[in-house]
Amino acid sequence: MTPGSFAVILVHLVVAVLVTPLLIGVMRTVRARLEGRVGAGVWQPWRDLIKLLAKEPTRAPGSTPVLTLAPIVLMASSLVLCALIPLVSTVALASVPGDLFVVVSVLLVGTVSLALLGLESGTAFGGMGSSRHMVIAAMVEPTVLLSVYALSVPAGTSDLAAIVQARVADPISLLNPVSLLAIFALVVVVIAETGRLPVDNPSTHLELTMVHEAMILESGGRDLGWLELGSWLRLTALLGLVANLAVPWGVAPDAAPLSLLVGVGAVFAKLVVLGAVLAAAEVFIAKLRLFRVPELLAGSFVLAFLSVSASYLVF
Amino acid sequence: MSTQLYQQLLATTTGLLLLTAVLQVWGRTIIRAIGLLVVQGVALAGLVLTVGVRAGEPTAPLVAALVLVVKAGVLPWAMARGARRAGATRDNAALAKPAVELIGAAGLTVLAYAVSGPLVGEAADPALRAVPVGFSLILLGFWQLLIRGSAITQLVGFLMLDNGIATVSFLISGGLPLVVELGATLDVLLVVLILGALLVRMQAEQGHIDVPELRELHD
Amino acid sequence: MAVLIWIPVVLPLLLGAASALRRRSGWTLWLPVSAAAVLLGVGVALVAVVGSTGPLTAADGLLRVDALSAWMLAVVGAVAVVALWGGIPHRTHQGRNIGAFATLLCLFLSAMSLAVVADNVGLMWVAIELTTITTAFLVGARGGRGALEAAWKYVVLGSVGVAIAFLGIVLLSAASHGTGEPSLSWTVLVAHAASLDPALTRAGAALAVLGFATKAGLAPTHSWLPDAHSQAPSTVSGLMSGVLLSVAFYAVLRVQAIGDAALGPELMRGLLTAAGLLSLAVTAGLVITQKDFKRLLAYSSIEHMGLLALGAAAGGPFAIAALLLHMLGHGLIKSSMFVLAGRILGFAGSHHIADVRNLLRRRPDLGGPFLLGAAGLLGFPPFVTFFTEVAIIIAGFQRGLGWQMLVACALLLVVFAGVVRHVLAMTVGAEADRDAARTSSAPPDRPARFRQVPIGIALAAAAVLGFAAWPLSGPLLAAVAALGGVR
Amino acid sequence: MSALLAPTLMDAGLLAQLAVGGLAVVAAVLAPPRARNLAAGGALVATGLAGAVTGVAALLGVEAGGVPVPVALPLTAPLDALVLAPDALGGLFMALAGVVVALAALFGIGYAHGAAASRTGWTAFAVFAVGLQLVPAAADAISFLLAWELMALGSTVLLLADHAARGPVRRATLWYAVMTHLSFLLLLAGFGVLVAAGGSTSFAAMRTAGVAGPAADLAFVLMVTGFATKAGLVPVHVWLPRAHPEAPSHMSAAMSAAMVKMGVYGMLLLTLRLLPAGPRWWALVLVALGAVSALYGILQASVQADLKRLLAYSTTENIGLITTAVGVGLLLRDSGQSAVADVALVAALLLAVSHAAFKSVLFLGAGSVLHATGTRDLDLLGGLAARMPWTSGAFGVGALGAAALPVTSGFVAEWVLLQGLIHVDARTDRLLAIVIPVTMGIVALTIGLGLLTFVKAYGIGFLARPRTSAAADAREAGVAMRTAMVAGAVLVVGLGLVPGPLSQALAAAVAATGVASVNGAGLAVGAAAAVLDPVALTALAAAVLVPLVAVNVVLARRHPRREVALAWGCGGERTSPRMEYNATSYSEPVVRVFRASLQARRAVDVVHPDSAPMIVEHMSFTQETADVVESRLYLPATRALARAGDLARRVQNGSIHRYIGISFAALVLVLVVVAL
Repeated sequence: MTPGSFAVILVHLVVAVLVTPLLIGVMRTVRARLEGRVGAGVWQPWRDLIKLLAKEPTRAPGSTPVLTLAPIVLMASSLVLCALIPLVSTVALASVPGDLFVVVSVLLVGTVSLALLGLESGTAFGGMGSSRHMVIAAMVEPTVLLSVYALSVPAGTSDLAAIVQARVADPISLLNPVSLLAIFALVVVVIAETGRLPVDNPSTHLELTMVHEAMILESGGRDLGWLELGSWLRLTALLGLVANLAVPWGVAPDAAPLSLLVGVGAVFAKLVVLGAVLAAAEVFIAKLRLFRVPELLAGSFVLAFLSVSASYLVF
Repeated sequence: MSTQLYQQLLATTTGLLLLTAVLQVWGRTIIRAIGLLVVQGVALAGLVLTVGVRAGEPTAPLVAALVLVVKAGVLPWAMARGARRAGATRDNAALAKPAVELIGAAGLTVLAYAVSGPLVGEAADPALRAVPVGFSLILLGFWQLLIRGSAITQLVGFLMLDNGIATVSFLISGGLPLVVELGATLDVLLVVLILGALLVRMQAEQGHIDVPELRELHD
Repeated sequence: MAVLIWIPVVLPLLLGAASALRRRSGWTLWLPVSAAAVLLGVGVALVAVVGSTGPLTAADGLLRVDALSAWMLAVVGAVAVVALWGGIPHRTHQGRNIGAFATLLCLFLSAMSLAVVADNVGLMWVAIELTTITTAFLVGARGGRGALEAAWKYVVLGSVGVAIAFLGIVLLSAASHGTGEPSLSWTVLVAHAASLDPALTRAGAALAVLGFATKAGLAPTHSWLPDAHSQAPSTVSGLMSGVLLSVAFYAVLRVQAIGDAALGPELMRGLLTAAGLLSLAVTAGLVITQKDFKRLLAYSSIEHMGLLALGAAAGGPFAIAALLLHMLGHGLIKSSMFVLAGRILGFAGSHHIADVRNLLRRRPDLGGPFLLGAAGLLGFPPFVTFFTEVAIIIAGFQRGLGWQMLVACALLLVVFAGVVRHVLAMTVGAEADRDAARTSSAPPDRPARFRQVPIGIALAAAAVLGFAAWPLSGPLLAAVAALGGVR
Repeated sequence: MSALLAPTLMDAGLLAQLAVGGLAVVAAVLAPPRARNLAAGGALVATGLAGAVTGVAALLGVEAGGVPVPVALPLTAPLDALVLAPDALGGLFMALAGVVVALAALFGIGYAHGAAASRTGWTAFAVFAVGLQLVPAAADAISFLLAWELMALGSTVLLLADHAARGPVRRATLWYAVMTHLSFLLLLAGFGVLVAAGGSTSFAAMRTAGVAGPAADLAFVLMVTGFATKAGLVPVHVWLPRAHPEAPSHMSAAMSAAMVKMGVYGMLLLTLRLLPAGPRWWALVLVALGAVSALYGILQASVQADLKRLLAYSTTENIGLITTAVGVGLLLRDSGQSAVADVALVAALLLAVSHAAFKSVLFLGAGSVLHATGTRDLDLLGGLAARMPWTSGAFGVGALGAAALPVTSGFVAEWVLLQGLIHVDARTDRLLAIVIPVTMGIVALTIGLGLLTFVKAYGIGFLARPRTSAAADAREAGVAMRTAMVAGAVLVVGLGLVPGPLSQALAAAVAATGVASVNGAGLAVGAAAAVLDPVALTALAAAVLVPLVAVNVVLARRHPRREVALAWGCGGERTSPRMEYNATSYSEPVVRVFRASLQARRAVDVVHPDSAPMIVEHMSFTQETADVVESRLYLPATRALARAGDLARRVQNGSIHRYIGISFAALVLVLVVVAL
């Protein structure tokens, strides 16, 4: 437990919170431009957030504490996620390493709080969103664990920071089939977990296709603000993870201010590029029917499984 | 008693036993079955006397007389009386065709000879060599029980089986201790009495004494 | 001391005579009960005496009590007390010919005692045939076609079976000619086993086992049993199932001892295993779709006899001790179950399982013990049957009857499923109570507490027996030793 | 022998359980009806605690002298006396059973009513509890079977308790009794094989006999099937989803949390103690059995609408995970990777302990709900969180545990399991390279579906608006019930926060090395070089939460929450609670995705008025999911059995000639056999 790791965590949190709305703004803008719209500008998410946080939320008579707690828990879980994932630096807390399984479970805490909130809304929409959300989460789970498992085999540990470090040390492994298969599977996971196309359309309010939006339909004001920020933070964390796994350079190996600065710059660049690519890709894909999503996820599972087996059998 | 006479007497009595047993299977009238039983009783008594005298048993005439009284006298008489009261003259409830019955009887006799062979071995004693007759009687008695439907003829089958056991017993070991012999005879008498009592009730309940009708208790 | 041997044979005869004379008195039916109680007392006393001084003989060695006979006497007494006491009908239901009924019961007890204490195989055969004769009237006692049919089948099949046993005994006797001192005494036969004629012994022992197995209700010669047990009055069913079968099985054990000593265990083991497994199979097949609860109990007796046969086939002190204890446990439970079945019959007016519903709610005084007794029959602890079943199966494996025991376990499961299904159907359920109106309007004919006593005692005893190491272990081992000890 | 019989503190503990259990029976029988719950329940709480203390002592390595069981049967050589003497592994399971019994009995004081509160009910519970706690104490085959059957008897009677109230109870009892007996007979046969091969009934002697070869294989197959039946693994799980819902809830808790664990204990006893050197395929059998059960169990659980049935299937899932862990452990021991194998075995034990904790809470919570609303059907519940805060809180914690979310015991257990899996070195072993990833995938999918299942159970049952008046009128449970639930919930969180010491003790129980306690609370897996410190994780979360909550509070001061009647339903028009998503609709996507293995049957019934066929007057939708194993495996078997029964009846067709014929045939056969 060193001051360095505290500093790293603080940097992670600050960077994540500051960068995330911007990242969303960039993605929306890219998309708008490609679709021939002007768009609201990259700062619009920030403006939305501040507006929402300053507004009063509502509650129905007989509602339960989940209504109040769920947004906070989602937010907290996303923040812990950002703290644990090696976004900027691979220095981790000795007693809370960015362990793969811990990270996944923290992610799931957020998923569950969203799903419960959806149910708490007491409407058909909320339940529907919650149900779909959980099914997708359940089906994503094997892919998540297996793909990171595949990446962890060469490193011999489930500590994400250690994995990233090992990949920096052995760049050749980046291009081997194990790594490629796993990263591709992971991308599908990120898309599914964060509700992007083709699994979910983040900007739709069409009742039959909503997943994420259906759950937060009843929320407003401050609650909605936290929910939006929390969800965006998840995107940042996961995209950051994929980016740092795929392109591990630039991640600070220690807590020195300079390398941290480099790390911040690197992760910002990677996030923006990746976000832009994602947004651009989304323009060209249509949302899948809900019941074809399992096919997509099964495909990604197969990729992950192959990568694990390959990591044993081929190398 | 000379050996030749002994052998002759043994042959006669056991031959008579076997003959009556086969004839039992052949015919179907009740009165004839009872008649054959009487003959069988007499033959059995003769056998007992022959074997006993040959062995020098002092009680042999007594046992023979007992056998004669019970097997050729009391039991057939009781059965004939029962049959008269039940008005039964013929076994109408037989289960197989006569030919099948007779072929079965032949087969069983052969079987009796086959299975009792190892028991008596290559004995020189003519009594032991006659043991298969006893086994035939037992198997044919059982056969009778199996193919006859009237209560009386079933009873006849049972008695024939009993005669067979007695035959085996006398031929193979010259009889059991007297107390056991008496007890066994008493038991057979009692069994026949009970079956007679049940027979009377059967007649009263259903108007005839055909056993195949007794099929109410089943699963 | 030898007088102790005569008491169980003669005293029931005297009491029988007394009940024939006092045929209508209210206490006539208590005479058999007291005869049974005396049997129990004498049996226990003999267990103690034989344990300390060795076997007793009387009547020139015709009668002999060793540890096994003493144990069997105690079992007969204990089970008979339960069956007879529990079976005493309510004063208002007593029929006209209770004198004859009581006399026959006394004779029956006497015959069983004689069978157990006889040292002579022939005498024992006579005694066992006598039990057939006495029970024949008892089975038919209720009158009606069913009882007649059952009695006829019982007598014909029973006597034929026992006649086969007699043939076996004749051959055994012939086998002993070679020893120089032809005899039918158990002790002599076992002592001279080595010099018996092997071929005759082989045939004699096999036929005797087959014959006595008929009486013991072992498949495939069990056919009379379900009919007789379901048609007889419950007391008689209880007695027959609880002790008569066991006494017949006792004869099988004695014959087995001779056969094993003379020929080695293979023949007897093969026969008994086949009989045991067939009995279990027959029970398994016929309990599944059983419709009559007294027949259900009857088949359960066949199952238990099958278990005994498997135990005897396994042999060895552990298995034999277990099967002797099992006789006691099964007898106690089964006789109470038959008594209860009789009461249920009186209450529901039908033999059919389908006509008896919800006993636990409608008649907890019947349903509760019935359920408990069923648990005992199925071998749940703390009932002694649990220990004995486990012991028999484990002993079977230990002595090389592996696959036979596996088959037995499979069949036991089917039996279990069938019995549980029917017992549950009778005792519990949430169906609307069809007869609720009738039962609530009629005054509940709750029997006096007193009538529950024998059943309570029997079930409690069966539950405690398994843990009674102190008084029981010694006599059981002694009884095993009386059969020839460790084989 | 004298050393064996020397009385020790341990024996005092064992005897105390018997004595207090007996006292509970006496209390149940003698206490007046009004005081019966308190007297008998209190005594049973004491029994459970005595078991817990004794078990912990045994777990910590206190030697048992051995309490002999007196039996009437003379046990001559080579059989051994019946002795109760738990070892460390047994101690763990005894402690587990004791704690669960204590919780269930405490809950029962407030909950038991009707038949469950009768003399029979409490007596049966006492018999069950004593049997349950003594199964792991048995040191020989016969006392094991004795305790096993006492447990079976007690639970069967308790299961019957509500027979008068509900129809399905009888069928459930039948299933339960038969499957339980199947398990018993399989064990009996298995022990028979072991005794025959090893020459003794005592466990110690069986181990030293070193049985191997076909006898060991046969014993393994028999006993694993027997234990699997008790543990509720697929395909012998069928009693579980019937029995758990119908039993009184405190009983369901004890059955699910403790009794099925005895199956797990049995498997461990068999594979670690009695036959420690089994071939590789044994381990593979366990892995396969476990993986299939886990997946099938959770799949079924996720589509159930009956709360207790859902929990029952989830038990199958959890036991499946435990069995998988055991199997992986054995597989790795066989492959020489003993360090990782130890991790998997410790994971199995942690999963068992954790499941005991959260499943008791869940079943007790379900009991509380049932008590308050009279229904177990999630489709009729809702809004209970506002009405039953204690129950809701405890159930919520239990659900978190079942979903394996931090920081609960469930999370810790699954973390250790996954650590064990990913650190397998499969490079040299092609079998492992296939088995381990597949296992990982199945475990992961199980975890995912578990999450869905418990979100559904909690969200549909406790959140939003009540769907029926029964749920709307629900009242919080009484003190005893609340205490029991909260105590269970505290255990779930406590074990999740401080898993270190427990894990260390568990490791000692299976002679595992490499799992250690760090920082007082945390858990270090040496073989995997991984550390889990839930306290630190909680601290991190708290550190994040503090500013977050502060901001939130400040904002809330400035803009307080507004209550609006129209908030439900997009803030728009007033919607009926019947329009909420319910449990059936919640799991609809799962039903669709896994339709092949769930075989759901649906019927949509639309009624039109006679005059206007285009107008819908009334519409109904029903959906039934079938237990495929039951319909494909058990129904044909029972039908075949019934046919066999019909066939067998021909043997006994009433004709005396047939009977004579059979006897005659037997005679002829015997004669032929004798003569030849």
